[in-house]
Amino acid sequence: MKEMSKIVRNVTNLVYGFIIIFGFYIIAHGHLTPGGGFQGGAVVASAFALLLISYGQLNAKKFLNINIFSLLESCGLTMFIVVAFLGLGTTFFYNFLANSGSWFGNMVIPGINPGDMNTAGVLPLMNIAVGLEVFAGLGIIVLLMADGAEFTKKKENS
Amino acid sequence: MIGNFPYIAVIIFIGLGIYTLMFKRNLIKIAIGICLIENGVNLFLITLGFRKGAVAPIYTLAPSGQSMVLPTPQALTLTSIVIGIATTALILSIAMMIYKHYGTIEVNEVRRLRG
Amino acid sequence: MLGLLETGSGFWSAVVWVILVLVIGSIVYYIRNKGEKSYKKNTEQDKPFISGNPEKAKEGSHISASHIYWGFTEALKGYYNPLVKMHTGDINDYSGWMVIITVVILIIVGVRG
Amino acid sequence: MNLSNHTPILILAVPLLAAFLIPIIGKINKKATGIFATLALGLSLVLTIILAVKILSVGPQIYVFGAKSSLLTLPSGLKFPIRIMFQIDAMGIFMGLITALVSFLGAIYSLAFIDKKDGSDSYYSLLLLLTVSMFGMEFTGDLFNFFVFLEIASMASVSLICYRGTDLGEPVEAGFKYMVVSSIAALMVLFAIGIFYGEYDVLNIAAIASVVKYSQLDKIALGILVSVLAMKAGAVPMHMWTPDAYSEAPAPITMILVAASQASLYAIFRVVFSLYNITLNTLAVGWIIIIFGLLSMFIGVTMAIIQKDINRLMAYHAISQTGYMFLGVGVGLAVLANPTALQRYGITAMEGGIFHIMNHAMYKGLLFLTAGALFFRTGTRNLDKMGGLAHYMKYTTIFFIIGAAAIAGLPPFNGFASKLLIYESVYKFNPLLSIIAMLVSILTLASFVKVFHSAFLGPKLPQFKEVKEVPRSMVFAMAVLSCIIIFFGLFPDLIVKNLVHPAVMSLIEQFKYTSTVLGGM
Repeated sequence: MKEMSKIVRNVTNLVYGFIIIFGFYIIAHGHLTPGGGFQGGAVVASAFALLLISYGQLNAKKFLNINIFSLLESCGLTMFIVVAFLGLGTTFFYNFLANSGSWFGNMVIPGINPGDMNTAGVLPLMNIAVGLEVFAGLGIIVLLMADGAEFTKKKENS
Repeated sequence: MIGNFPYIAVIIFIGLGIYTLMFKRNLIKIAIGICLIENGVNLFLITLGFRKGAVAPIYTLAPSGQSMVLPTPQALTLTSIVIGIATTALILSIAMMIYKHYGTIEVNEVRRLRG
Repeated sequence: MLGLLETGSGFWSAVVWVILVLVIGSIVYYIRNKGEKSYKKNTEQDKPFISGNPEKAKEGSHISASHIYWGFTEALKGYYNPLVKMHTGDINDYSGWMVIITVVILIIVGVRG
Repeated sequence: MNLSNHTPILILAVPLLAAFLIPIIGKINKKATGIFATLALGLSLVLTIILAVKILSVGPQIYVFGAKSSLLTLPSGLKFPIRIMFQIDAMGIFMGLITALVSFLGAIYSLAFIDKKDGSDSYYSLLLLLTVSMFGMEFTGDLFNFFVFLEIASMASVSLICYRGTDLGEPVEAGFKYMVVSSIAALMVLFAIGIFYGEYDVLNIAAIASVVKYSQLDKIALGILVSVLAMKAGAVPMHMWTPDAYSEAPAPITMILVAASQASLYAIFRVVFSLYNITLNTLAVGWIIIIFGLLSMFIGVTMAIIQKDINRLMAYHAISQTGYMFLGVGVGLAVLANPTALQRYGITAMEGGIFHIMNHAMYKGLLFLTAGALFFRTGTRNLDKMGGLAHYMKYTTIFFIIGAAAIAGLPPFNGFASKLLIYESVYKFNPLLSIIAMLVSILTLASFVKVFHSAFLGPKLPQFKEVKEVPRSMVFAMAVLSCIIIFFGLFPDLIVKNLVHPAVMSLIEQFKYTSTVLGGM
């Protein structure tokens, strides 16, 4: 994959940060609004895909590192399962933070209201873990598939 | 009657998917066939969750006099979509590796294992 | 008794079977010892007798797998040829068989209730 | 916090945590990953045994995720089983024991078998994930989680089948075929689950079982579930993926794949016995399963005789042995509505079929491991190119003889015990079935005589001068399986009385299964 024209690269430079921020917004508000870990992670990964196609895979490899992605993926998964383990006082996956008054522990107000970020117990934590895992995982998939596409193109030309 | 249209769409989706799997002789098209079946099944699940006049399950307590749909089918569909993405990515990357080793993605030629 | 497995119309005990094998084996061994005493190892008695022909070289005498049961497969050619042809290794056929069997089962279940 | 209440989930959670930690460990030390995975699976095996003792002495166990009770009580007083839960009865833990044992031994075998090249850490991650998903399929109490675990199992096993795909084309082809087959199967299962949900508004197996009516929609769901799960279990004529996948996967993975397809077999039994039970026309469905069994037995074994690839040959035998399980349990299902026949031979037939699942996992695992040992040292799977290997690999030869005798049903090995149970009880149902089963057993012996002669016997061949016995960890895994086979063969009554009979009864007595969950309703 070759790098694309200067226009595309400049536009990418302008928007990719916003896409990533939007993705993290979806992840962080997963317990209040539509969306969550997977959806937000997919949005973040789409920013990486944009970088990849506009800069070309060789240039993109300089700032998108598969090793770091795979480390992030493992961290996200481990965080998810550790949060699940922490609920083991009652049962696995038990929402031990909800309504406890500590982190994300506020009571949910019944009725129609703008929503409180500080509620829902372990759900935001799990959303963050899943989001981390998904954007790293999809990033790896995109990068590896770009490698594969490069290989098949070489094979066709030869 | 109009409420049954989604089910007809489901049948069409799944039928097209199975047709693709049985008669299209290209590995990428087979992957597309699996995606079609998956979309059909997802549509089926989400249609099952429909209740006439009910509101979306976003309130802590339902407004009085109105029923709220059960969020289970939506959760099922989301899970199934996530799984579907993983499946599709895996199938496509395997098709890529087949192209790398065999130099083709025609079904006729990808059958060294038989008998 | 230990190892007694009821099968509905009888029983099976592997322990008894092993004891029986040991007993019969020792009797057989005893009879075998009563046999010809003039046999000696590493003499001409060890050589196989192939109608007086010389023995072949060891390396060439191994029968490889595709020659075993040649007669069996040859006799059942009418059964094997279509069966092998059925295993096309074609991914379309794999899903085709699934659809056929599903339809057949649905018909049976639908008709027989 | 009382950990003993949490054994059902710890069996899954410990390997799952290990699977996620392994990539991080692999960054620090590549060699530690295998040992770490083995330790996690060992812990999970110990927990499974503890849980099995508890279940067999106390009764079925329920484990609810994320809440104290499985039932949601509505303000109107209506109770509703809505939570995700594990429901483990004697049958589930029977399959769980097989899974735990097989995957633990597979991990030990892999320590020497899998070379420490790039990606060996993801190998162990995927192996652990495959184990977790198999446990999940066997333990879960609701249908949707069954689908999720089925998909995880197929993805993990596809990636493992393709493990050697960086250098070779065939493993990738086998992986593609398996992936297509298992995605269709999983999606069709999801479709059937959707039918159940649309009809009864619940996903819990016990809750559906208590209200199932066997209407037209239920019949469609039954047909789809039975046929696609039979495909995943490798029943003829939907068996064609089996030889491809089993022959191309690394040997320890093949052993675990056998157990994974038995998890699908378990799912069929769960559906027809626990979900529908006597509401369905047991004779018709029983005969469908018996026909699957007959076809699998006969076509599997006859195709095996003409194979030249040792792994493909054994894969066809795996199909053929699956037929015995279908036959035994199918006869049990066919007479389910008839209490006298069920008492007279139905239960025995099912005992034979269920016992055969465990025996098959053990001896087929052993045989695949010996085939892997041959491949490890000679670098070929073609029987035509082998010969005289008994001169060099004495332990492997002994293990192969044990495995071959067990699969052919020679006394005193375990295969004989379960096959005898099947023959004698099926004979009372229909003598012809029993005769075919015996014929298949003879043909099995014949084809293993072929393998034994062409691979192990014969003069020393010059090209195998360098061949020596396999490393110690591989010998250890095979030795454990051989000891289990001999133990099961010598004392089959212990296993049948303590493990198999409770499993069969938990399948037959649907009421016990539903009342475990819905007891408070």
